[in-house]
Amino acid sequence: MGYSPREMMIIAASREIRDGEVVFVGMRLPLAAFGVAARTHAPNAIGLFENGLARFAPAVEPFDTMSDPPNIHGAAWATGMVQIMGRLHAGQVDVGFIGGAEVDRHGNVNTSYVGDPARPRVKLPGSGGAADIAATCGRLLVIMDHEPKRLVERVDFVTSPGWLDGGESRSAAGLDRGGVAAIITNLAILRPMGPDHGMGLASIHPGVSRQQAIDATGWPLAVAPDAGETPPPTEAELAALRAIDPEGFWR
Amino acid sequence: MGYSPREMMIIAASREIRDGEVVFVGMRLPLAAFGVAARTHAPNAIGLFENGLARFAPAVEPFDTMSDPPNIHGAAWATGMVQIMGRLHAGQVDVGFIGGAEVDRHGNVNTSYVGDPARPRVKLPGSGGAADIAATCGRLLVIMDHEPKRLVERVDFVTSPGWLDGGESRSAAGLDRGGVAAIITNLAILRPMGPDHGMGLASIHPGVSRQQAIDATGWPLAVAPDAGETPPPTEAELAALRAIDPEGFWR
Amino acid sequence: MADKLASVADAVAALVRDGDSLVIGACLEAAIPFAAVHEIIRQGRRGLNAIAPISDAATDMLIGAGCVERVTGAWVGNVSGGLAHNYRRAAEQGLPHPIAIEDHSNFSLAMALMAGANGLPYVPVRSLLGSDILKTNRRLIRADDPFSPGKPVILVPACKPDVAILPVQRSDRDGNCHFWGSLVLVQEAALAAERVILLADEIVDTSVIVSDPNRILFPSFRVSAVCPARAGCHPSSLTGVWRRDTPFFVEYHTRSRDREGFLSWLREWVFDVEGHEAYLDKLGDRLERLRITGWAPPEPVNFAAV
Amino acid sequence: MADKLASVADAVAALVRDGDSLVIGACLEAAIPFAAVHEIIRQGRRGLNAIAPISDAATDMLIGAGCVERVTGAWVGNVSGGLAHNYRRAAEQGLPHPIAIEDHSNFSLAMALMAGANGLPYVPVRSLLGSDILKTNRRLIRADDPFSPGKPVILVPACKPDVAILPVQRSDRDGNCHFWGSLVLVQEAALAAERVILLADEIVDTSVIVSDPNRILFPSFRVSAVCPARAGCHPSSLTGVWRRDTPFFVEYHTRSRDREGFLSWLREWVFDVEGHEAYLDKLGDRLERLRITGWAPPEPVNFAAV
Repeated sequence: MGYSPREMMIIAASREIRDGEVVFVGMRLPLAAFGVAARTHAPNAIGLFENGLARFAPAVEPFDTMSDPPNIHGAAWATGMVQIMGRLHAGQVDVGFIGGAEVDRHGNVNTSYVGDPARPRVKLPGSGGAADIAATCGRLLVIMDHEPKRLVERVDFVTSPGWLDGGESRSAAGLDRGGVAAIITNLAILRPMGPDHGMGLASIHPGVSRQQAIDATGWPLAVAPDAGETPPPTEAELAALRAIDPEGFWR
Repeated sequence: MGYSPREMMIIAASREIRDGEVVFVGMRLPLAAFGVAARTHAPNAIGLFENGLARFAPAVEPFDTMSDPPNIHGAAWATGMVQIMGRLHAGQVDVGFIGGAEVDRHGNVNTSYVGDPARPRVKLPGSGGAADIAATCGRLLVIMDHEPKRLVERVDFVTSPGWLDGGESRSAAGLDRGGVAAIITNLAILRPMGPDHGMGLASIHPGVSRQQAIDATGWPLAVAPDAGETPPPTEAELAALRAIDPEGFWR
Repeated sequence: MADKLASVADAVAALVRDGDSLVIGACLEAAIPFAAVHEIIRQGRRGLNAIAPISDAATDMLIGAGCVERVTGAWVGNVSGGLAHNYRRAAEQGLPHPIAIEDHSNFSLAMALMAGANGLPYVPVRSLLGSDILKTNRRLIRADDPFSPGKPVILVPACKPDVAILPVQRSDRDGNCHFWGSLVLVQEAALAAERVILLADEIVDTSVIVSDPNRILFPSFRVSAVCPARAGCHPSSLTGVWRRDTPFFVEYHTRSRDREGFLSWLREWVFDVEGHEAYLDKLGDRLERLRITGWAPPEPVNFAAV
Repeated sequence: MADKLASVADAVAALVRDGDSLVIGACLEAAIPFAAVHEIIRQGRRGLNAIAPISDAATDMLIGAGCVERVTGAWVGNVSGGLAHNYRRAAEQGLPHPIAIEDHSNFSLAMALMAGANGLPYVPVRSLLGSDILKTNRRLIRADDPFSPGKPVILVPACKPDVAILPVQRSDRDGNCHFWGSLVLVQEAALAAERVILLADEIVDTSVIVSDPNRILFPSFRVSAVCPARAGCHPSSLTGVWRRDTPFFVEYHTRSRDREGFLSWLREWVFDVEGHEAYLDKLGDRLERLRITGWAPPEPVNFAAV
């Protein structure tokens, strides 16, 4: 069965979720990844949304925002932002997804300002829940298209802290858990390597060359000794994705 | 129509509630006072209970504790303790009632320890919400039987701060609003007098002599220049009280 | 019980003042009081501090219309479109005039409103450690946790808005109301704000409200005005009543890409529309097609006294 | 979905350990998990820290039975009787052994659990200023408010109980549950505690619970065990299901006035009773007379998706 790079990306992301985990999801790619996981290897995972919802699985009816009625109907919890973001801050969320405009070598993510914040070249929407997810969830997953202008040496503005300046700088900043576990792109999976926690190539999606991934990355991309090919989507994974994406949005 | 000293006490307390006010009530005497007020001059007052309830008026069915089903049925709000105590702490409660084992010359109330807290002669139940009500409501009303062992020169333990040591000591402690507006007993009404805020005789219930009140008070009781007789219960007030006390518990 | 009924126009005229800090909906993408947003623009309020957990295009409209001096927010954008064009123009080019931005995360803004609701002067959090938000929001203080020497905390000061404007599914005339669905910061905003304006999709008898006191998020003594406003949240959704009008948002996003387009959109949908009833007339059939027609009531519970 | 069903005895055996800090009900006079209290006494737990917003006679029983080393509470007494005799004996005479008392007010205890629930290290409050509670509870810190120089605040450290035992009206087998009525600190306790044991008056299908996700106070991933326990809160009330058995409380109060009387009560109602089913049998007709027979369902709301 054929599949698109986006589908590979979603399925790779879904494999980062373990069964029974509490997952901070969002809309779009992370929600699709959660949906695939819930329908395959992680039927007991639960997804949290920043607007106050928890769900066992994505809604079956189509919806455009996380606050649309289909996402509320049949939810496993409908409550406030304090209660949901509080799960993160209390250390009760295993894994969280964020996207962004830029991510850097140490997994820091910018969704605030390109250029000088006092007079930005581009004013981005801001953190939303991303800074909180990055600071306090157990494992952070960054999901983003793989382009040199997005994967940059150093972000202009750290909205959401990854490994900060690398080494022990994250714990030195007072963050005693979490950190970026993976950057999942349409080309590859990057993971922190060695004591510096610099993000290096851990796995390359089928049909992508190492050089392609290196060229599309804004920092000198180290390659893990055991870096191999990302296993292609299984039939079960693809079927799960297409069940929640009947209109082929991600194809 | 005849009435008991307790009925006079409840009705005197009910007159402290103004129409439209947010009232922190409790069980027993304060609840009865709120009920009389709601049925007479203060139909738009609302009563808050520390367990998370607000009511327009007391329940009609009999109940023993504020958490019994009759107090919940038809409530104007059923929520948590944070939300209710938060109204107090945010300065959104106009008037609150507390009782206690002891009250002193400056309206401080003890519901914690008689004797040394390390080895108390009597261990009382503790603050409940009383310390919070005393610290943060707009006007504090203390309601208590008038006996020398209850109205004492200085309480052993300030659970709930009144005017503390008098003068400016309350605001010096960091409490920027509130304070005891009245101690309402079965004999009289005491109010803070002069810059010292010492509680003095403001009004004597019908049939009680000044000397009786002075003898029943554990500190030298000043008498306000305009101290007069508490107006006796009106027929409407007594009818309101008896409507919510059909079994004559307070007679 | 008091009768607080007022038109949206009268409530905005009486209760929203130049320079106010304002929560325009507290429910992210849903239950945004667009009817009041339009009225604020028509009445020409200036110098507002828009407190925005997310209020989707509403914040962008107010910025573009020149009503906003400051944004206190975790996320400002057009959910269905992407970056918010008026917000970008104001931040990047000072058009129509510069704005101040007080950056927050969801959690810090939630804690700020929670603190405001409960009279806490501030709340210490561990989120935001390591984030550059600390550099742009100078009201956040980094301090030591006195209970864990050596561990830093960020102190988030309480937020007490002057006004919160909140759509609810149903309210009585005094502001006893029900809100359900995802609750986001509706309760905190209503308990923290100095004045609360409700946009009630339906006015009901008090008995409907007190039949389920757990569905009440805040008491009526917090409410200043109740505006009967069917679909006052259009084009945003309202759980159980209205679906989201995504094409409307997309059209706004497309037309607001340049300033001229935004101004023409504003003329068409705000200035040339007399009020909320005229807005609904202009929507015509489009509105009814957004009505939720399904019926999924909860399994009942019992509140019987005896 | 996981199946967390367990008997009260098994759940207490597995999840409540000597030395644990324990929330025994978080709903003041209602919804106190007496079935679990009896089991803790039967199983002889020792050294507990009883965290008590108010748990009526439950705290007093645990103290009298020698299970408690510390009380963290705002109010400990017998609601229908007055002062709690075992609490007095322990505090005044060290019987059956001395206990430590950590004094709180409702608000400070509520904030401590709220902080524990949300990962806040502490909460600054203005309540307790001027109170001698600051002298007996040495864990509270007086500090300056950095946002209002010269104004003092009291810092209340977070409370994160080891275990919360909470009765609910209905739960599925995984701990998805509904609780309604006055909510007190049920949500905060469930979100703050390391382990949560539910006493479910009724076990229902998951579909019943998710039909009203706003009636869910905490998610099932916070729940360790679900104990089917009809009237597990007797003699306390449970909104919509059980009325309070006031004479039972009064009898407890009367018999516990002296230590011998308490021990005889304990033999009769705890040690000589094999478990919760036997307790219900012993209650006999008395229980059914406490059942709420009225039916007062809320006006429904709509959660339809489309």
